[in-house]
Amino acid sequence: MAETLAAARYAGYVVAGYLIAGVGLGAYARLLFHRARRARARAAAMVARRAGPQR
Amino acid sequence: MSTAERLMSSLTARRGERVLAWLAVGAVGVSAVLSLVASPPDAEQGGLIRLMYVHVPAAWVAYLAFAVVFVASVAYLRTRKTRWDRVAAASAEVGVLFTALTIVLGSIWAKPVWGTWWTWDPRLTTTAILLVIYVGYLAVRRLPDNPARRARWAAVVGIVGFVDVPIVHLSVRWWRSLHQAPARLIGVPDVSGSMGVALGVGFIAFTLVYLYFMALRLRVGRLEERVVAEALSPRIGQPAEALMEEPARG
Amino acid sequence: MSALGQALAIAKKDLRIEVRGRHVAGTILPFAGTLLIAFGLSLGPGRSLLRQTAPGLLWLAVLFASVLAFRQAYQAEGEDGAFESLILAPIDKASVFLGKAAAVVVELLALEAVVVGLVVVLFDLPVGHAPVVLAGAFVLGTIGLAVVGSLFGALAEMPRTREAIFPLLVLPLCTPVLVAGVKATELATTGPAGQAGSWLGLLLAFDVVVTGVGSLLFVYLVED
Amino acid sequence: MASLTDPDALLDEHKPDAGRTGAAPAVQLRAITRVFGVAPALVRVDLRVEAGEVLLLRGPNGAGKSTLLGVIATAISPTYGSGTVFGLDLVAGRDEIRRRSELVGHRTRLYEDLSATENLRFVCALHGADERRVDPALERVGLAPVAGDRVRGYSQGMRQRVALARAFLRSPDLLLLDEPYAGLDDPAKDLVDEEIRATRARGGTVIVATHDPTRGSAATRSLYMDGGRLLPELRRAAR
Repeated sequence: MAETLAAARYAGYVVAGYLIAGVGLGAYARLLFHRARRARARAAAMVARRAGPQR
Repeated sequence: MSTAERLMSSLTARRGERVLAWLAVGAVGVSAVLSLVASPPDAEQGGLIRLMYVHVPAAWVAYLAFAVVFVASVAYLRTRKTRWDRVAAASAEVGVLFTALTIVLGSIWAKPVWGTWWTWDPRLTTTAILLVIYVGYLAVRRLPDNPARRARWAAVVGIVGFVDVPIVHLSVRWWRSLHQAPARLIGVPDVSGSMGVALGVGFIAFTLVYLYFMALRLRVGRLEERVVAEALSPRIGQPAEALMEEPARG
Repeated sequence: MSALGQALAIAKKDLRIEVRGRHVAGTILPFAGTLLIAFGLSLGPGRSLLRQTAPGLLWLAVLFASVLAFRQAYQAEGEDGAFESLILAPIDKASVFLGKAAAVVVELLALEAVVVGLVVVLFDLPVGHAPVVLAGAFVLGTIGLAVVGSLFGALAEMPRTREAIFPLLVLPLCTPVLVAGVKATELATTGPAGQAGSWLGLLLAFDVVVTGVGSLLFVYLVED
Repeated sequence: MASLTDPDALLDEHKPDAGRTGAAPAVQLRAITRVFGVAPALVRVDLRVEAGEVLLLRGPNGAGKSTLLGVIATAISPTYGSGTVFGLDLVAGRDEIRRRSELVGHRTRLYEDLSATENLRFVCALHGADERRVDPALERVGLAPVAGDRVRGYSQGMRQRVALARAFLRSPDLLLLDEPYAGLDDPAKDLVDEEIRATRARGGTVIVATHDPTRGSAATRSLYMDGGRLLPELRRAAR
């Protein structure tokens, strides 16, 4: 009995660990995509604004 | 140096990035299955051992990332090519992420085994100090100084920080062992059989994730530099592309 | 003038400014004193606890004092832009690094002499036990703090917000000095002094590595 | 060199009248650009100054005069473009350039807690000059009586005199003066002109950035700067 009880409590830690790893890595990936999109949009905006003489 | 640069540019080309993405996802999937299901519980710790399959590879990637920062920093100071500065910046950021992850996983693992979140285990303590050092590195990178100077300062911190790590580790290990008998390192049993496979795949998976993040972050770095170049180009009459390339050997 | 000569000239200049302006004696030493008293108050009057933690508290006070000493040393450079003269002088920038570090070592050792006296009084630390080992720990430890501080001191000279980065960078890098310093001090005062050898060795290794790397890299930090 | 320098550099409009060949030009800048953040302080500046010239730089505040002098003095590194002083590359040869040039700017770069004499003795230690020349230098700028007092108590004018004494002490081949007359009384302004003449007499070169209309008579040539660009003498707006 004690064995399964301990195993159950341990499972909580394992799940927590994997969840944090997954969420952490996923959040960072999303952040990078967001930064990439924002930078591309700002660069495009500048080029558009200057579309006249330079190009 | 040029072969490294060729490798890097293939890695960060869009096609390379997508391939890396699939490889990373695939490897993580396999590693998850192996770690959670296909490997046996440890005699002593039971299921808790499964935390090792993420904690140890994360630590490996953290140290790998900071080794890359070190190499890229030295390369930048020698060649002044901004691409090396971008690699250092990307690897430091990814490194800090994995270092934080390593510490969190380490304390989650310590709580059930030792009853406290923090056991001042030499490796984990060194990793915590490493985290603070490279948070300092990222802070230096945000100094709104001129890019060439900021890159040089970051390179110096990247080099000194990395050189400092072995000494930090040594001092913490001695400091820790003088107190009590060196506690078994967070219950890492001798790994064999399918546990070894799970751990091995974990290493591969996390390294691929690191490479994928590097590819992404390098692209972000170039795009964000592009924004500055676009803002600058009308004012000094140079096309943005030219500004992105090599500024004078400042 | 050899690089060593230039480093000495810079160290002498810094020490003259310190004697003239008495920044360390006037502000940093009192700060260390209040810090120690605050430590004493926070850890309760229990003599045995205080004696046990005394080495740690002593080195924490020294660590913070070294941060302030470097901020002062480099701000004296920045006040009227004098740092630019050092950069525009045709000298090996490593001598600026070594010269400023040497000056702060002298200042800190003077401060430490007083602070140790204070700790003996406040926390009843038996310093007579192995004075040579104790002195060794402080000299080697102070050199370590000084070379790290001097290397990144150029940051402390930056205006306004960027100053806060200096302690964030310097303190983690100095962990080995804190750990080895405290351990060596502990052994030199209450424990078997013979065991302090390994800690002193670690301090020496730290000093050699950082001084070497610092001399090579300092130029990259100060050139525009 | 950086890919930005135009190989077919347009005919250098600022070249003085022909005939002055011989030694390498004191200063030769090619498409020097310097950016702070996204604000360009210098934009593709081309400049050639022959040895022995006294060049006057005029222009409004923020035109980039100080940045240009800073780049020539190797205190500021260019973001794009390249240049030489005494024929030495701005970056690679900076130690030798620094040995033979002196920048006197608005910030006098002195140690507040040291006296004028101590400051100049330290300059001698750095530059390997003879310390016996400190006292005559301070006498020359009229600071002998206060030479022992701390610089902290000096007025801006007195500090700039110490900076002039430092220039005299170092007797550089290239003297760069950034608003040297600002905040000075007439006798002190004469000292600046004297220093310019002395440098020129030695065959040295001087570049002076100033607003002071009454000064700069010793100049052999003058240029106008605005918005980080060096405007050719011809099209300079009538002042």
